[in-house]
Amino acid sequence: MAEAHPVAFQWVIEAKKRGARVIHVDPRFTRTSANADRHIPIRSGTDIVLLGGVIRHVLENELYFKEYVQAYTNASTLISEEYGDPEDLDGLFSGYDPETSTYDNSTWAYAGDEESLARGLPERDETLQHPRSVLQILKRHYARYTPQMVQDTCGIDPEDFEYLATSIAEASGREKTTMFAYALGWTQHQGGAQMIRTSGILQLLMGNMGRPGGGIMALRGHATIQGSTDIPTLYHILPGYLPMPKVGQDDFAEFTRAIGKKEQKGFWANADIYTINLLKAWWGENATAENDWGYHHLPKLTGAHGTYQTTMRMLEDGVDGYFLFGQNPAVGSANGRLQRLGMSHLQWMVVRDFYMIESATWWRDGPEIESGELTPEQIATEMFFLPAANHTEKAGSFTQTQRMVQWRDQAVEPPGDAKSDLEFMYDLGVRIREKLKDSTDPRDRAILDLTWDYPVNEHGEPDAESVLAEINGRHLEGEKAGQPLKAFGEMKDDGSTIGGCWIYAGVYADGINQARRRTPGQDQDETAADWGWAWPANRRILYNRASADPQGRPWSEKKKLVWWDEEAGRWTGNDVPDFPLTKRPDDPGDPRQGGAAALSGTDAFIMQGDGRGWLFAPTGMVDGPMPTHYESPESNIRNPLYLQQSNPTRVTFRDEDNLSSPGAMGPGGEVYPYVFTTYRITEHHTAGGMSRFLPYLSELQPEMYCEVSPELAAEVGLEPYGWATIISARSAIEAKVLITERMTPLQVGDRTVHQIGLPFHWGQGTEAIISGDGANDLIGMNLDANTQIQNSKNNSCTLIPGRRPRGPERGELVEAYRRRAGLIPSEHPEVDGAEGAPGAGPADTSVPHAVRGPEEASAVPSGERSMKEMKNR
Amino acid sequence: MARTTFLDWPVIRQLRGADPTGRGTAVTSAKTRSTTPRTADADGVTDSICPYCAVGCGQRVFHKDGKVIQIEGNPDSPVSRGRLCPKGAASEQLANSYLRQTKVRYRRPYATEWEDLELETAMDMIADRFIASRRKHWEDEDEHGRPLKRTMGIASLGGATIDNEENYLIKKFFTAAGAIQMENQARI
Amino acid sequence: MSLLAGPEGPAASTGWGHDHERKGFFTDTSICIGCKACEVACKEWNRNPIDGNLEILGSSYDNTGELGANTWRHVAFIEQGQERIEEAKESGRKLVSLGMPGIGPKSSGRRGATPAGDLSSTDRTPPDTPEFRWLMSSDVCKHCTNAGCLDVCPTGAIFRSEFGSVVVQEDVCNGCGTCVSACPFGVIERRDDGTISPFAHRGDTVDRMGTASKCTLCYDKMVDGEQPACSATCPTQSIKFGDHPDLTAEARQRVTDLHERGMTEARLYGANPKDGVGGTGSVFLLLDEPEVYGLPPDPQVPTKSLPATYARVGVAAAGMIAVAALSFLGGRR
Amino acid sequence: MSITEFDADRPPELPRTRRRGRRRRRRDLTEVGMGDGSREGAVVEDVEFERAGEFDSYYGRPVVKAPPWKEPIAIYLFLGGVAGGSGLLAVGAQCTGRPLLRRNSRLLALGAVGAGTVALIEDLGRPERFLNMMRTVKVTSPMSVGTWILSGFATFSGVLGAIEVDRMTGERLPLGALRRLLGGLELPSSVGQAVLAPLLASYTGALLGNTVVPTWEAGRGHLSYLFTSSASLAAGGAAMLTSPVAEAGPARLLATAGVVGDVVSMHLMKESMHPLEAEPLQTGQAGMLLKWSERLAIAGGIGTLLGGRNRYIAAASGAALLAASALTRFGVLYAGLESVKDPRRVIEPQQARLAARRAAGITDDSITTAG
Repeated sequence: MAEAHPVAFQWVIEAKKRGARVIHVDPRFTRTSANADRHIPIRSGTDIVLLGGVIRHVLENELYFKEYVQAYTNASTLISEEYGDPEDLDGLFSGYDPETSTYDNSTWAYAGDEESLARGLPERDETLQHPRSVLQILKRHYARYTPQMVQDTCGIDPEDFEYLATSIAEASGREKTTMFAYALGWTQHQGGAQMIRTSGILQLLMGNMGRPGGGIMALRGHATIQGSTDIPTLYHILPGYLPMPKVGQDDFAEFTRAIGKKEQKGFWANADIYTINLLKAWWGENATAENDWGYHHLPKLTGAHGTYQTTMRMLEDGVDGYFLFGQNPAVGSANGRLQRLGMSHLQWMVVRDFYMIESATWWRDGPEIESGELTPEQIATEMFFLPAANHTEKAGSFTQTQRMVQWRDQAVEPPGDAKSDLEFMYDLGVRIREKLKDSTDPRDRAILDLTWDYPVNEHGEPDAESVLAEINGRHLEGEKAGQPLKAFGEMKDDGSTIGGCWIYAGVYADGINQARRRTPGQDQDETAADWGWAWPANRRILYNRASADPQGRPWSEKKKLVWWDEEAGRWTGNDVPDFPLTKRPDDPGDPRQGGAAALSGTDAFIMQGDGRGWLFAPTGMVDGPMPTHYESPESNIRNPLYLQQSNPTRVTFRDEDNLSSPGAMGPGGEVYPYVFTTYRITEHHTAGGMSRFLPYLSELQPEMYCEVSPELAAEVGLEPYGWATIISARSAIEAKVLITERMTPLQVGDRTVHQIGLPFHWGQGTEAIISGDGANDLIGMNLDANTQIQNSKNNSCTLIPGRRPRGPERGELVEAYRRRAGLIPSEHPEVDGAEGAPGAGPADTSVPHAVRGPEEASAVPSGERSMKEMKNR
Repeated sequence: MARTTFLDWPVIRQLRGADPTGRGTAVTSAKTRSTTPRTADADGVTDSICPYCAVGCGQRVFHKDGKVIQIEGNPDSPVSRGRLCPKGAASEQLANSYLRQTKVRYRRPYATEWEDLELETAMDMIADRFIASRRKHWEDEDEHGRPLKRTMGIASLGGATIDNEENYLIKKFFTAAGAIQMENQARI
Repeated sequence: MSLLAGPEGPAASTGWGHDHERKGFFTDTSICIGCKACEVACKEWNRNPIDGNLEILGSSYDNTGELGANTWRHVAFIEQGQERIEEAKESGRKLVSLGMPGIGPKSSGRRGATPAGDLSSTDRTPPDTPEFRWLMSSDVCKHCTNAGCLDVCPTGAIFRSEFGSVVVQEDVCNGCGTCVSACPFGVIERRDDGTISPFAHRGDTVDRMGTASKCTLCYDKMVDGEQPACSATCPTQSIKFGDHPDLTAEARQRVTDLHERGMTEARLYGANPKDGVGGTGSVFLLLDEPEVYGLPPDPQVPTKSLPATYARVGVAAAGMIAVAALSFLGGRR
Repeated sequence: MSITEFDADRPPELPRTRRRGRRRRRRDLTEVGMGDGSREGAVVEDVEFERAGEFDSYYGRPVVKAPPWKEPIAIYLFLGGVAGGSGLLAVGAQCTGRPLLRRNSRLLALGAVGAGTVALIEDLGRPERFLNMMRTVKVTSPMSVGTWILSGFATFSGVLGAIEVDRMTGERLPLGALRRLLGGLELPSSVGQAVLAPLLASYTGALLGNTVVPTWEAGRGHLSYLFTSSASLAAGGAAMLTSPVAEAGPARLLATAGVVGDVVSMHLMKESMHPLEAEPLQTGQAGMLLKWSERLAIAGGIGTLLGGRNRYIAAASGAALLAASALTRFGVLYAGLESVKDPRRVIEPQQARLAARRAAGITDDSITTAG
């Protein structure tokens, strides 16, 4: 946190000064560790065992927050008799289909009749003693996650574990809360979403959700990466976490019912309204009840169409054109080589950036040019580099990591040809619509019927506030016609309102740009509700009903946030209550009605179909209702818990340049004996597009380096601040060597695990002030099945002293190691794929390069909590 | 500023004033005495937000003659309280780095170098290519005859570093065009 | 006329009234996260060029190396093992137990050595000594009460400001370089081609060429009532800016607090007005001996011994006259 | 060197040393803390340390900085000494009626002070601002005090030099009415020169001594003696070289006394120093220069004593003495610049003096305090 979010870390320092205990769990000792009370080094990829160990600790010793768990979680809910646990099935949950490597989650369901389930009323045992109750299942599931298991898996000694577990237990309850902060150290694993789930379970058990100082903080890394998930430039969702329709979902009503049924509890019951308002915002007058509001204009998914699937498609010449909006995949995406080769198969490419990033220059100075494998004369890709306006040169909003939308004013005009992406997209749309205006082709209707009439200024720049107003939504009819919506509750299902993103409704309430509110923090209380605007409804802490006890009283004076005011007959407090405002704590809820009315006065988790926080997730996760530990596919350690070595649902791609080490599952694993993990450092930003072109930042960390322990350095023969070459099954890169005790070899069973740290900010090119080999070239496109996010945090490599070879010999070096590891047969090195190579991961043979695994995830990428779609079967 | 006279000679000021050793008031230059912050003559200050990570620190952007001359933390922000990390503190350079590109660059197929191109022409060319690629890779239905109404010929990546409003327009237009393959850093 | 600043403070003895309280920094390295925002904010405000070769320097995460003509804030990174930490705790404890209350000398001789009559507390091995630590510390010009650079400057380019800070007037300095050799902390340096990276502002002209340069405590911000760029940006407020008396009081309290928590390695640097530079305007809270951070353990402003040195000049000159006279007297024969 | 089997096949790594002037040296872990601050690799061998290899410093980087002074400063120190010594000889010659010695010494003084000033200006970062030296009079600044001494001396030397040139040219300089004025100024100028000459020779001791450069700082108490001695022998040598032996008797005596003073003060200075501070005077380039300086001084001194009345031996001895003086100045300059490179030379003596004060019961003056 101190490394990548230094300014946020001021609050940690502040808390520490007030007596908070800060524990940092990380393979590396970082700047965060330096300011923590304790750093606990962990073997990358074993967080579920560590957190599972804590779960076991609090369950076995009855340290969990019983009243909270009883009232607000599904601990008492009974699970289907058909459910089978990995403890009994050697690492698999019930419902696994080895043919497709996917789960049928029907056996994970709540017990109860269909009608009650649909209304969020499953069978429960309030004594929590029933063997099929979630709490008992949880207990059994984590029974073997003992301190010894933690030591044997994570390499964490029992004293450290004790310190961690005790700290969490002691700093939770009525008077105290514990907070988890994480970033891509959890996300970027095959099974990463489940790591975050584990902390969710723990936080629910300890009563730390919905309360001040609690929760799970996703420390996100880009200015509006939250916003770009809310209003997504992502294939699988529409604005407001509505899913993209899938093939076969041709009935609009069925589509919205799949998101949320009218009779179900909570706010997803209105999914149809949210969808209609979105469609109405997009197709305006052309969206009518008769044509299902233009629903049939929406394209349909047939599986995962994530960025890595797209890369594979490029390699098959299946993609012509590629737009980059401030992103540098040649450096920043996994398997940089395939990224660049994919680009070389394009017909045309548009790069919008401030600087000549590597993704714009790969055709003239990329690694494949250096190696002689490609020459510009062979590359057909037509390149357009369009300079972009920066944050001072355009007005607009970012949504920061705590869902707060903040508006930026424009300071200056962009220089030269530089334009905002708003103007680019608007202008491109205008041109395309103009060119198609006489088209009679039905496929062009969706474009031509679009509302695309934003006011522009004298420079041609569309008014960003008018776009924000559309996102917010407005009344079309009635006496409020033309007025912006105040809240998503004002949305109608009859076409009389529009709203481009239902969770953002209210950001333009009263015609005022609420995101632009700037009442100084020093003039407000600590909630600072008058600075910016947080979705939903300017609420700063989600599920904050849980900050009060079932009777509606704060759990403690110290930790009060929202409470029931009996006199006023409403919820009140220091934050916008996340609950129907006048619903009494003792309201039983009306199960005959759906939506908010069905919620009981203690159903604090208002987006969930049963109103409870989910210790056990019957839906939403494709790889199990509870997190369970698997080894990373390239791990050289056998899974200490199960025969099942790796996450059975993991996604990979078959390509000769996307091979994997077999790890512990084959003899070749020892060819790549070390673990490497990638990360950011304070001085740089992601793929370097916004830092390696700046002298002041370049100077601070000028060269690519690797961090190794003194023990590993001695083992390999590395010289301090000399060079090392790191070789994975994908590529070989060179880096300067930082030998440091900040890297700790971990004893795991009888094996010493060496982990190597690699910052990923550098890329090969000639335009930036500083350049270097890219760590992402070492990483394969191997994805988490829930999120389709690649595993960057736990991969295997070997390490040799000295610089890597230049020219074609770089590839030969990689090949030599692949051959040694048996990934490619020694007789014909150009074999297509890793046939017979153990551990290369499941691959679908029927569709070359196509993703194997489940349909795209319903969970929000990057482990966003809570706004999951409900999929009650 | 008055014209320099003999009495301004620091030696004289040393002899006349309260600073006989010549280490303070006696030796200041006229320029020093008229020191002002270089932001003093800014045309204006604009409230902004740091463009790097998602903490969302407040920034104040000083500008003069249409150029950003200084970016510093906004003390009013309850998120950051005026503080910035090294990246945020370098934001002015982000805007003004000598490597900043301000001209459209175009590379023909198989060419070895960039060439110049008018923005207008470039936009038109991109629009043409968008339409053509959309058509070429259009999928009306799948093998079972179920509607798809999409094109797989166009993809995009990026969005986490730009604005919500920009993401909205991209999502809106690309989805309408059937270009489903749009992604951003949230997947990486 | 005193060669050194009097007890009423440096600003008063250089002709300023008492309009301004002395300003300074308190750099609390115990909460420094090593982010280097101070370095960047400083360079950005002062338009200082980068000075590195764009190579890893080989000092942990520190790639700017030291304070100099272009780097006016510098973050040091020090990696230490358990034994070293215990020694630091020990030497910090001795500072308390030896000497006068509040202000005491540092430990004698080599660290770790047990001096005769060790008065340190009985608990010598604190139970919570971590196995490893990573010290970070943002260094800056000390703005000494008795500033060597200021004293030796022959042109009056360096002056004591109304805020008590020591500032170089770029328009006056002729680059004689004397100040460089008079700074006991190695802070000030002449900006020459050789100190500037070729990767600095390409095409831009660089200010302050050929003149001595160092931290001005952002004099050009302070005249407007603003605080320096580094302290304004410091995320954790490891760098605090304010009135010098308040800061030193706060610093003392912080050391007391840390000692109470068992962090006996905490100590102050520059808070003693009786030290060799009369105390510094920039006070530091360190977690080890100063030399570990590249700071001198006993800096002395040369001016302190200047009267004696001048006496030597006089004696030598007189001697030379005498010898010459004798030579002529002898040469007559 | 780290080597892979592919090293032979790749192009040699181009060093990225585009930064001119000061270069930072990379150090590896084994060097870290060794305290070998030298950038050229000078090694401190004969000093024993209790815990060699764990010496506390910040990656062996210097604590203090050397001034940006290069060779012109050594030349200035040398010429200033020659000028000062010659000024004294000129005054003596005037008083004792040695016209040739007077004339030559006056011209030497003028020439040396002029050339020295040029060297001084040459070494400035902004030479065009040389006159800013006259902005103030700062007693705390030996450079400022020295500037006024230098300008005063130069003025007097200018007057006296002009008089001598005028005389040499048979009063053919187009001086007009100024000639009378000049004549009237000869006595006051001579007196002024007599007063400022030794100060010009000795203030440079304070200039170097009043620094924190370890070797110079440690030599504070002796540098003025060394420099006046060196000036004496240099000026004596210059006179022996330029003036007839008959008139150069006092010069020979002055030179001889200078040699004695030079050798003695150098030794006393070294002895008074912490071994780490003295070391740069004894090793490396500076040590070599100073060794030759001493040899030449002694040789010149012996030559002066034994053969000073022989014109050729006198000239040779004079040249040797001049060279010795120049070498002394270069040696002292280089030793100082060298001494900052190793942080031990700063830290160890400081630790020692702090400990000594504490042992003496002074416990309230440490910069490091517990509160």
